[in-house]
Amino acid sequence: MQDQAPRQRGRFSESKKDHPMAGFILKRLLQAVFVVLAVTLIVSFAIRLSGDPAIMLMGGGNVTEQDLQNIRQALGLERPFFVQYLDFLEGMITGDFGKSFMGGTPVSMLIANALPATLLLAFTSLIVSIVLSVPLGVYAAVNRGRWPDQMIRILSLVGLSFPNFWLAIMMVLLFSIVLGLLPPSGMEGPESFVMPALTMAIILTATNVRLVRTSMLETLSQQYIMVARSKGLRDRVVLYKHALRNSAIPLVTYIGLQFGGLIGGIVIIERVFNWPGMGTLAFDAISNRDYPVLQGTITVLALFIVLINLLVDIAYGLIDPRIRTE
Amino acid sequence: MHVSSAPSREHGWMSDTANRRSQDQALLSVRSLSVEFGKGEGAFRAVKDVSFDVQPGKTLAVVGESGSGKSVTSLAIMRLTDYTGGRITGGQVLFRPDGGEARDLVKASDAKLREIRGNDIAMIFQEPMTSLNPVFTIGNQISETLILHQGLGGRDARQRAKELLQKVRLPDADKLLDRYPHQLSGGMRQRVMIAMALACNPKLLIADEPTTALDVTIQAQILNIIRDLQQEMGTAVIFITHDMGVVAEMADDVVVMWKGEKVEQAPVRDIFAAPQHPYTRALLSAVPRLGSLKGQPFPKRTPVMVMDGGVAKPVGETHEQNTADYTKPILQVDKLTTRFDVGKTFFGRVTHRVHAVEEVSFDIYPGETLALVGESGSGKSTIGRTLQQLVEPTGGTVRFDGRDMAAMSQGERRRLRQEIQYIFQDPFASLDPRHTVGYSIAEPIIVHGLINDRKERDRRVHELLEQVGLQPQHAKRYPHEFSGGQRQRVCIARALASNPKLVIADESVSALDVSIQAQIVNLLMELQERKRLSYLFITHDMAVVEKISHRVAVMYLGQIVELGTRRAIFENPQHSYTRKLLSAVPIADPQRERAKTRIEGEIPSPVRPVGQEPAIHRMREVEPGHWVAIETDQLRGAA
Amino acid sequence: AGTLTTAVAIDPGSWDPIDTFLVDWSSAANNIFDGLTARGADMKLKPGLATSWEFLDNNSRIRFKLRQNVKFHNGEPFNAEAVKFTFDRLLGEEGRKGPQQSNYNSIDHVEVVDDSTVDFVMKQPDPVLLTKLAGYGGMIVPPKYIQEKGDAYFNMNPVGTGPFKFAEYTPKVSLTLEAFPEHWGGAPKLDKVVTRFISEANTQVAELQAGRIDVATLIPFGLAPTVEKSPNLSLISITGPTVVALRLNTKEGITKDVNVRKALIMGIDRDAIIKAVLLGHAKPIASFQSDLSFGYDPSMKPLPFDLAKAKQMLQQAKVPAGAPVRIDFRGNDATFREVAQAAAGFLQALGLKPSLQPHEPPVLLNDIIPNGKTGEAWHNAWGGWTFDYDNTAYLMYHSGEKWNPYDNDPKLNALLEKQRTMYDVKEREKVLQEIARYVADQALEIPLYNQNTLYGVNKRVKNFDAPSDRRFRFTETTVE
Amino acid sequence: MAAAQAVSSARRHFRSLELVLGLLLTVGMGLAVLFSGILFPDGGESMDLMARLTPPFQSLAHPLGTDPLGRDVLARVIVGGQISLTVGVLSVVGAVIVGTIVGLVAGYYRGIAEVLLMRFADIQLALPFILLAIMFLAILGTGIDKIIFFMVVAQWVQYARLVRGSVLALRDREFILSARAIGVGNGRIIFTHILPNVLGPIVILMTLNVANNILLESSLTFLGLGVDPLIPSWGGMLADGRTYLQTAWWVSVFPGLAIMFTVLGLNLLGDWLRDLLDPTGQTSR
Ligand SMILES: Nc1ncnc2c1ncn2[C@@H]1O[C@H](COP(=O)(O)OP(=O)(O)OP(=O)(O)O)[C@@H](O)[C@H]1O
Ligand SMILES: Nc1ncnc2c1ncn2[C@@H]1O[C@H](COP(=O)(O)OP(=O)(O)OP(=O)(O)O)[C@@H](O)[C@H]1O
Ligand SMILES: [Mg+2]
Ligand SMILES: [Mg+2]
Repeated sequence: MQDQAPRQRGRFSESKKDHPMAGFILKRLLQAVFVVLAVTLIVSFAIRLSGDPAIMLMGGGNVTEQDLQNIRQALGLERPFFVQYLDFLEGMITGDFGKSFMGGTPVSMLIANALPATLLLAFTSLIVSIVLSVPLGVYAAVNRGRWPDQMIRILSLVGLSFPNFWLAIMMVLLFSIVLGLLPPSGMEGPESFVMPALTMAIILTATNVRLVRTSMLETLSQQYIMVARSKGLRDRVVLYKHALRNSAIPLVTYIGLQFGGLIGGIVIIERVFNWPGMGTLAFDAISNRDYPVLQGTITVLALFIVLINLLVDIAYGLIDPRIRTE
Repeated sequence: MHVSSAPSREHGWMSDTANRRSQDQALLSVRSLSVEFGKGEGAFRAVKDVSFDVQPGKTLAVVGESGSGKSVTSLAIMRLTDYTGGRITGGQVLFRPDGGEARDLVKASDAKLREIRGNDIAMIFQEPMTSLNPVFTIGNQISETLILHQGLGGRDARQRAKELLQKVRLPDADKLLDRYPHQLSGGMRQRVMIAMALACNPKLLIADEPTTALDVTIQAQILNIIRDLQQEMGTAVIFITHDMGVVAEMADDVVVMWKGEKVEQAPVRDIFAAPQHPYTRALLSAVPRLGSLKGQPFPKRTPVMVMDGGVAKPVGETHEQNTADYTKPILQVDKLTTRFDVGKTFFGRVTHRVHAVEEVSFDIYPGETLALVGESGSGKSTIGRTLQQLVEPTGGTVRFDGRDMAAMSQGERRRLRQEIQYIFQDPFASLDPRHTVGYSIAEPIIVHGLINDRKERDRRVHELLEQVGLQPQHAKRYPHEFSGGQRQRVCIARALASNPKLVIADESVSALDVSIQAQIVNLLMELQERKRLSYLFITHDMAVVEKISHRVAVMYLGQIVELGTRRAIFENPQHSYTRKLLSAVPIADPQRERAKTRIEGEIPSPVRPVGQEPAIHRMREVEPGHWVAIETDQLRGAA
Repeated sequence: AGTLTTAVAIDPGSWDPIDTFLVDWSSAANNIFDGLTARGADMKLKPGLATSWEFLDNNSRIRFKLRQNVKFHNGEPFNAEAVKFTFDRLLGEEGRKGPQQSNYNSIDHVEVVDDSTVDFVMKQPDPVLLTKLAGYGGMIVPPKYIQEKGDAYFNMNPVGTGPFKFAEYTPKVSLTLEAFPEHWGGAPKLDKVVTRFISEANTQVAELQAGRIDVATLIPFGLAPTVEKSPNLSLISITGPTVVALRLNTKEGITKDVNVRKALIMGIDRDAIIKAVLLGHAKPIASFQSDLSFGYDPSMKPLPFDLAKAKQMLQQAKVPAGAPVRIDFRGNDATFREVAQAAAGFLQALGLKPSLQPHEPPVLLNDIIPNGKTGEAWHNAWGGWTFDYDNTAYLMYHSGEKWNPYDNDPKLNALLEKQRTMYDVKEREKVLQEIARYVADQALEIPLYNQNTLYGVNKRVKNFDAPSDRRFRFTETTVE
Repeated sequence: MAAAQAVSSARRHFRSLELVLGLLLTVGMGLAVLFSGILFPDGGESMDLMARLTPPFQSLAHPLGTDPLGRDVLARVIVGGQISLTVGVLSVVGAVIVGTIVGLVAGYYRGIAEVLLMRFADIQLALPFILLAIMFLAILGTGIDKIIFFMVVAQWVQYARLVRGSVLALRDREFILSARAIGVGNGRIIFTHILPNVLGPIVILMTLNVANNILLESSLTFLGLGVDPLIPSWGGMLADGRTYLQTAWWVSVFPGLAIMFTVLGLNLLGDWLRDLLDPTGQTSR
């Protein structure tokens, strides 16, 4: 055993030299595991501080202490916190998050239903936001200081001034009730994506436009942009090939960071649009003190946030060869 | 003042008719070009009424001090000023690519301009490090032009790009195509830039200070390449520079610019032989000429011509710099070694080290200037930084005033930072942009508790400003409100604020215009005499070294390869590397035969896997105080 | 023929009758299951799966005659075994995990007499058992199906004897039921009933306006005019089971003094609140029950609004000006948020310093109320689903109960305990009325109003017999 | 010449639409909120159930109409600014102070502080903010102080990350190195050289977050976790007014506009302030 260890390490560093990315990804994966564990621990602990599901389950009616005791026992809540937590971890490894306190549906099934809905919504809105913010941001940067720039900047601030639920309700009023074009809620056809995705996208776009603009301004002042122009390239090529790719790094970083916030915002958007996603699931789970569902959803969400950030790091490499090859 | 109307302007130049004829044949005629930035009250004319012609296949050098409008003129030719917020407010840029009808680029449509840019007129910029887009491969960036202008397919473009890389003498062209800019050294990048610019066989190449940021040896290589290619393809070149040595080597004709105006134009020999405009004279007087102090035992201050309201006035005096006191060294460096850990494994084990400085030994005496020369990456700055305690040494001892630095207490080490001062290369970068220069100068006084009274301190700051030739009221300004030369003076004032004994000047004059450079060098020498300062003068510019130093140490790859008095090094260089450095320096004299020695190759990397220590050179003393490393194969192979 | 779509706020998660306490469960599942008894939209008790019942052995045994030829949706026959199985399950291990068991603890066990007769043997008298058998945990489930498929499967795929059978369930989205033509009460007129889960009121109303749901159940009063104004919708407002009061802290603060409590009642113009904030969709109450409730005393009148008198009483009680009155309430109840602000406005007029503390419901229910951490007053909305004052009064006023963190009144305790053992309906009613009067006399709470049940209904829905307790039964309903 | 430059640049700034608009909005809003006690001595609390939902622009008594309890919308919007701005500003100031100190230490000294910060940031990033808020407030109870405290807890990491990033970039800049070469100690370097240089991005993030936090208070009310509804706040009014959007738009639109103007004003001022903090005028706007 003892004389094996160094050899193994040697082999490892050998392979590391061949794939510098591998070590990096491994390190990030370890960090990811740590983060997800910490998140689940915090959430599991905090939710237990905030109320007893037994009373929630009894609906606050005609209950005796004995009834509560029975329920706690049936749910395994009388055990010490760490035993419950370890139990949860053990299940998690096999993908079994337990059963909902509310009705005993397996949490994994609830998540399997909700996750695609949320991811679909999150990615649609991200993509819509990118499609909106990149040309606007570039346009503002190119016209820096002139009125299109000022308009775009002021409009983006207006976009930041309304809470998402309010924006959502206004959209419903306009598109569903006044115009009768779109379904007010639910996830059915593609048309039901329009409003939720647009609402989130507007809010994301408001910040992204400014980001694109600033990083474009930075890039546009670089020498290589002048070089590209001196080659006779079209403006479009200069802006969208040479400049944008360089500006993409802060944008991609920010989008990675945004993802966590996006999930937070999704709780409210899902509620207004009655979107059967993870936000709804988690919110209801908190209201009901449905520990398994909350732990399950938060774990999966955290996993996704961490994963997205990992992807962002890898995307760096794709965008910027300086990171890839060093 | 309108020099162009003065009759003396015609001296040595063409008659009126000849002038017109040349205009008809000229590839490019710039006529009364003016460029403005900003609007209304804030408007600023960067180029005023500038006219000149470029003949096919010839090289026109544009010289002038920093900010005189050289770059703006060159950008305006291609109408690239449109993208920097500039406006062409008057004049014409007549371009005649195939001897036919001239086309005025000032009025050309965007589409027409795009056709010309990169195809008929190409440009090389000053900064090779930032001229290539970091996220695209070299191949992609060269092919782009070919695909755009010559309609080549992807594969043909790549083939052609490869040939171009070979043309600029880049080895392994095939592999290079798939590399990214950051994987190339500065010299290689600049050669890629040249390849890119020449891709479509342009009629006119505009090179805006293409070698200023490079080492002398690399500069020599690049200049050779441009010259050869120009001959081969018959390209006309506008060569922008402020280095008169380069002008002497490259140009057929010279345009001198000053404050946005053209003040003189003449064939290169005439400019050097009989400069007409006072500014040209001032410029030439400031150019350090290698070998000018031949046979003299001490460095010497000489007067510098300074422009004062349109006339050149000599400033300063001729004075021998016999200040060194060789009884007891102030600084003794013995086998100093500094390494940096780079590459680490997943578990944090170091795999590679940069051997920046390896067993370097030298002394500095009071009142003496020791110059440390060598190419980029040879470890010069690292020595300076180690002495200033900005970097931890890996081994060796440093004694200051007889005390071992390693044995010093925390407090003594802090005091040492008062006695040793460091002036950085880039004066702009080394001043905090958010504080007034007065604050920056006062800071060492404050932190070392030298003067506690506020008024007293302000007085001292004013005094320091005056010492370096600035005015007391400048204390309230911010760094960006100064010119480069002024900023460097501020940095010097700050270094002097704490009454140091030793000043480490790291490339402190390299970024400056020659005339400013000459003034700063004089200032440093003056201060040395007055305060008995010792200097460790770090630079790669051999001509300046000759002017300022008492002794010289030549560094190569982390080690000193030759150490001796100024005379010994310049008049009797022993080491092949020293000789190579000296021969690469462009000589500001068009009469002189151009150096025939071709310098190829790059300095090997100081990065080594752990365990593979570099061999330490043994030194031998060729004459008293003149030490030379015994050359190994490794070194000879590279040189 | 046709499909009717309703919306409720919450997905109960399981369709097993013993797992739930939610009204929203009942809104959907009342169509799937039958109880032994049933309650119509008029809230009157009537036969369900039992055709008749009689009390035996000094009320300690209840004998039910069961309906013949009734089948579960899966074809399994309904019989005495099924009843016994249902209650064994409810009262046994499986029932212990859910909230329903405690409602039926008065039953000792169920005995099968013959295939169509069962006896409930009682542990103790339970005057409201028959009402309880009409819903929730008492609904009859198929024994074979559950034994074969297991409880977990049953949660997601419920089978009962009701007029509609389970078709599809997507958690958090919807439940679809199909007509069960063999229902003993006759085939339903609709083909399908879809229940969607929409927790945000604005969204329910928007869906209603868009014609995508037919019946909306979550209508905060602020949105009622929106529904009323829509040409294709009608607003149904009927007396409901929910009563709302501000319960008072009798242990600490200014409300310790009964006169102060009375002054607070008189100082709040409840009629004005009903008229302006609730737009008339409520009735004033004198005790904490609706007029549908057993034990309601029509002769009891609420204390009148009298600002001057209230001020005077406060002065007499030496309540300093600006004395704090904190009201804890459920933060997510949009209607009450306004009511509370209005009430606070009146308290302010009395010279007091009211403050409102919103809570997340679990916190309020789990911690603030049971642990006596409330301010001077707290929000209590109570939907007595049995329509029996006992269900409210015992939990509210008996000492040691979770909902009664402060008061301990031996007289009240005695009265509450006494009525629980009485089977004589008239006598019991009298005791309940006495309790109500006593509570009013002690001013243990500020009775605010009996809130109407509001439905927003699309006009294409016909024969919709709106139940005040939201337990829908769509047998007769049709859509155009 | 420097003075002339400064004057001309100041004039340029003043001429800019943004500054004028920013000043107008922020100062106007600030003054109104500051003097709301004098303007509306009743604090917007007087209720008149009979005059509920009076439409705007119809009477002088209620120029912006009344809410469902017959309270004056104008008074409540002005008074409501106190809470909204307090929440927005205090939470941001708290987070900035904590985050900046941690970020400076982590970025400058590296080591364990940095590792801890980065992991902490990772964890907080992976916790959906709203869900955390719900849990946090469920445990601590609601209230303005708790909401502010929570926002500080939830947001300091943003500043810490930002500051750390800037410090890492600045650390090896030559002017920091040259300050060190002069003998300037660490504390002085951090506070006189690094801090002023990271202020620009902090100001921008701050102004964005003030807006964000005003809106967050609104979202919490929407979720039933807001503060005492008796104390008017823009967020609370906006959330409570949502049921009246079809019948009485003014109840939520005016507080919405108040938020919008404040956000606009603050951000425009923030942009301008960042330029002001940067004497070089280099940073791209
Ligand atoms: N984009 C711009 N906006 C405003 N002023 C500018 C701009 N570009 C250049 N200038 C000004 O125009 C003048 C001429 O600048 P230019 O770059 O041509 O000088 P140069 O002769 O090339 O100097 P150097 O040797 O330092 O490169 C300078 O005063 C400079 O400040
Ligand atoms: N902090 C550091 N970490 C790693 N490597 C370093 C570090 N500082 C310097 N080096 C490396 O050490 C070597 C010597 O650098 P140094 O800056 O001393 O060279 P130099 O002679 O001053 O060059 P130049 O003329 O370009 O300033 C170079 O290869 C450089 O990349
Ligand atoms: Mg230039
Ligand atoms: Mg250096």
